[in-house]
Amino acid sequence: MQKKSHRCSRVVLAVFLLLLLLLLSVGVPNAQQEETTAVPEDTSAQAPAPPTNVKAYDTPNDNGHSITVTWTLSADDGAGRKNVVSYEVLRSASPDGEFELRGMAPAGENIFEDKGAKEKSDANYFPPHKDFYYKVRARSDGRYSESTVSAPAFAYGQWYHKGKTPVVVAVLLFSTFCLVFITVARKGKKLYIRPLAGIEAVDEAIGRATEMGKPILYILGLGSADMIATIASFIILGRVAKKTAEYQTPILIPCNDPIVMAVAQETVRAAYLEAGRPDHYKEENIFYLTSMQFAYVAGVNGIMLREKPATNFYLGKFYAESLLLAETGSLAGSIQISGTDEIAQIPFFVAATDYTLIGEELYAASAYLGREPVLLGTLKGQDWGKAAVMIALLLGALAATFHFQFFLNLFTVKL
Amino acid sequence: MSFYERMMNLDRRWIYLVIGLVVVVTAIWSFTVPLYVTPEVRSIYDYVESLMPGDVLMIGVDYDPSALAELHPMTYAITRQCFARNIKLLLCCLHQNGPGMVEQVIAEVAKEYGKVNGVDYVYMGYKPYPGITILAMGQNFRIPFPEDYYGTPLDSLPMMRNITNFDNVRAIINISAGSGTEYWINYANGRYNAKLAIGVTGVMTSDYYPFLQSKQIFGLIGGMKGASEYEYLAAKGGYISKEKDQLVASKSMPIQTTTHVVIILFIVVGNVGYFMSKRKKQG
Amino acid sequence: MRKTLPIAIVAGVGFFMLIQYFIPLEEFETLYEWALDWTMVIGCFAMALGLYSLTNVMVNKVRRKSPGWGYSLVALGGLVFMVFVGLVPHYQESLKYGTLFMDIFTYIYIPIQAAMFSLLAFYIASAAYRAFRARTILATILLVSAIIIMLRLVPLGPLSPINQWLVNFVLTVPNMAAKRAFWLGVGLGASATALKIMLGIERGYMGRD
Amino acid sequence: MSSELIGVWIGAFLTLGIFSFLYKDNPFYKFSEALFVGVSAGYWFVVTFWQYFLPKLIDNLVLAYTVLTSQGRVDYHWVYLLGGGLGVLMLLRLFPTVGWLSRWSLAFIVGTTAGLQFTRYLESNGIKQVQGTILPLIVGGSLNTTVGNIVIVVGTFCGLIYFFFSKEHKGAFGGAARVGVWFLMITFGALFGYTVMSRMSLLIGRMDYLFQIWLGLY
Repeated sequence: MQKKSHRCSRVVLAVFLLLLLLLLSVGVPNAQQEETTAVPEDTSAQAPAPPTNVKAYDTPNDNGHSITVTWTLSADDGAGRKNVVSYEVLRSASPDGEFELRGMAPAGENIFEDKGAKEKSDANYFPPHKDFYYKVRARSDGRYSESTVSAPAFAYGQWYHKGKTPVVVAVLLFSTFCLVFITVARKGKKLYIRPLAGIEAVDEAIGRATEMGKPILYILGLGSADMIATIASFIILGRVAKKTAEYQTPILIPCNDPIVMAVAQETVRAAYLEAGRPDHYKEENIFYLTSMQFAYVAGVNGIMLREKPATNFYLGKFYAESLLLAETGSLAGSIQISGTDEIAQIPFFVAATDYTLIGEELYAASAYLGREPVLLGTLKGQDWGKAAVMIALLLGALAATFHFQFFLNLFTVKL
Repeated sequence: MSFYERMMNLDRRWIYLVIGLVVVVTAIWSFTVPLYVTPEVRSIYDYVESLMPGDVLMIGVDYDPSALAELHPMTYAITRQCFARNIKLLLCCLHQNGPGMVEQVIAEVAKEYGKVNGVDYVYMGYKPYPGITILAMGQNFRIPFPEDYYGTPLDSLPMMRNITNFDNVRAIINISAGSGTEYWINYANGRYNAKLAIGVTGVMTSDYYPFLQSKQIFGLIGGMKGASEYEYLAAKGGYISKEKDQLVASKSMPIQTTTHVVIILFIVVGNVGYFMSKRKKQG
Repeated sequence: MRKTLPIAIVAGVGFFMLIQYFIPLEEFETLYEWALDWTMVIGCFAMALGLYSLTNVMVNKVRRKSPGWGYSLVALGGLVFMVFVGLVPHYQESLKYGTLFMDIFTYIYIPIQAAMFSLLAFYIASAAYRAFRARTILATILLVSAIIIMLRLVPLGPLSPINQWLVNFVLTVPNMAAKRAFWLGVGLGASATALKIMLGIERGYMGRD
Repeated sequence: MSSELIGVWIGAFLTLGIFSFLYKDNPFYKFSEALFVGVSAGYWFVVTFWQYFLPKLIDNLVLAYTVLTSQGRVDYHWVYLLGGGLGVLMLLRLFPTVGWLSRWSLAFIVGTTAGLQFTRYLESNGIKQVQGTILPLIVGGSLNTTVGNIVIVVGTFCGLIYFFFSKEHKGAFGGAARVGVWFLMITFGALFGYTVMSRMSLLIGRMDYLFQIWLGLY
């Protein structure tokens, strides 16, 4: 077995070198560009032709405090005398009243969004449902030429953001996948899930702590309760705490955020209750340390070296501190199980801990540990989501190769 | 325990000690490492070398003191190279907290080379909204910057006499710590076809390689390493010198190199130990 | 009240937050802003709770004279002193440059933080030494890729351009692909978790009694 | 001795305290650690008070009160009482009999997170990434880009297969999953190697602090 893996690694090295040579033969790109030097333009002192066809309309997909203005470029913008430098957009409440300057657009642009504040107290308040008239003037070295006044337009808010339709579709599609498989699972159909090494190690790790008579350290990461990774970690904590309650192994949870501390207390208390051992729950084991990244790490490192926990869990949101924690834990001789959705920290967890839940595996872990059919149903839903993404990728690649732009537009979210 | 097994289970404190010693020793007994200069840095240096005295180069300096360590060395090396070769400089700053800092650099280097404001260089100062500003500069520098940083109208500066827009500068080098770079690429190069190169922070570097491949930029200086490559070239060209303490980025590069070598050696040693101890067991 | 109301609140607030994303109307925007402000207000009160928890642990250690209680005293001292010099001066004055509060931050907090952060330089070396062994194909790939990237800082003579090209290739191609797959997976996993929370399928974190 | 010099000496002392941890846990480190935890918790509490508690709650309520007394009308700022109420519920955790009331506030926060992040993740981690991966497989005139694009699409595809939970990694499916893991490993290795430089910079910075600023050696 060992010999085989030995040979395998050599094969990989060889393939690597071959690939290297192959890619080299493709050639290193060489950046070179023709220089273009043009004669400075001759801008005459005459005023440019005015912009025409000025239109104003309510800005779509907004809260109702803005109007969009469009126009046809002046004949001297980029052509003719080429002397337009910018456009200025003016607004008035009546067609022959006083116009005030609302903003500028550079030459070549033919659209401007006149946006104001929504608070009445704000100096730049933009009243909705009120008619406004617009005109646009082209500017060239202090000379102006004005367009005619536009038809009136008023601003109003919308009930639906049309640019976000792809997200609606994604929400509906994904929710349907999950709900369908939850129903299927509830009906008692057995769903297969493949084994995950990190999950299988959880039981073993808790058992080891019990044997050694040492506590378990559970780190919920640096995130607050406003991050899904932290919430996923709460759910896993519930499962882990239930087991520690059964084994009567103490669980230490130093927290980086007071709200996280409160939720962790609720979670662990519930788990102990479920395991039938509410009397073993110790609230003082779940405490707040500090919210500052490295101070928190310093404190946790101290706990690791002095309490010598048998097992450390690092599940949730982690940043640069990942390696500081994992190295100290391995120095203390603990078994370590880690997981995060921060890709930049995964390499350090992979290098310094025994098991790592990579990205989506962190979110799947609660279902794995719970083994309840409903949860396995959502896992199946996630897989269908991935399948949908993969189909979209393939179709998209083909569409892009053959220049079907419309397919790309399906995935464009306009915010 | 065999030698190899002991090597594999080396107390990690030895590693800490070696790393610490390597950093200190390299810092004290400083030497220069023959650096491989990447083509994307060399192309910028070579381009500046190819300019004739009197040509105008534009530098957009878009960073604030927080990115100083990585980007300042680039700005210094390029301005020194230009002034030494009598190339004229046109500068602007599109980063909110940067304008004062840029002024210091340009004033300091100009003094070194006896260059005169308005004749050999012009610093136009700061304007917000990089996108709009760059678009407007493509029309005429005087639209966003009617006056220079010191309040003198651009029209009354001798250097600006024949300079209207990007067409009159040979190339633009944007040294940036923010998203302004995208605007330079999309507008200055994309719309006005200006010849553009960029210098960015280490973390931004990999995001901008694709623009190099698509030839939208002709050069790229990435982070501390790119800066030290440029300094290396500039020092070789005689524009900056170690004696005057002008190689700032390069100073920490030998430490980076030695520590990287040491870590790679550690990995190699660990693997040798691993394979040897396994062979022993099997044999 | 104890069990169902919290789950109902999660579902209700969650659903509102979900739909307001698609509704640009001013009223929804305002409700959204209030909700965010309230979570911050709750966080402020929770902060007091956190401080109570921390001092409780420390005071207990000192009172019981458990091992290392002297250090708990140091931590308590730092905490009390900081809160005192931070809150006693006039409105927000203490956050300005040059106050005793900021001096302590600059001369005590910042150096320790920087030192803590720089420990990573040592740890990254030791982690590389222990973890990068060519035990399996996967470990070998990891190791080779890391070495290629690290070699960019090492003069290799004629091999340097090849290495540089490889570095660019790894960063722009396989790195991009893996990150995309990773992020897509995380996106689906996180959404599924959010959905489970909103539907009340997962509710163990909300207490049970 | 100026106050700045004292500051540098204290800083250097504490820096060495943290570094001594590399040898082993010792009183010097324990002191620095305890001070660090205490000072940082105090700092954060003060910042929370001035920058969140005051502007987000007290200022709004004061405004509501002023409008009420000066203009005699009830304005919308009073809704902040509700937020404040949810906050006060948190404090009830200190009393075991009514502590469960704090679950309402916790539920509010968790619900907000779930609803907000659901759409956010589907948009930025789902749709945006699909959009970014839609690349032409053949790019005329550039073999480099063609090869690169094909590898990216294949790599993303295989990476997604690796994350399948409900299908056994066997046969061709297993093979693709394996390729996916290879891509992940290349990336993890690259990220590791790439980070070394910035971590070394941090150490160089600290060494400069000790030898240059504190001891003035060079």
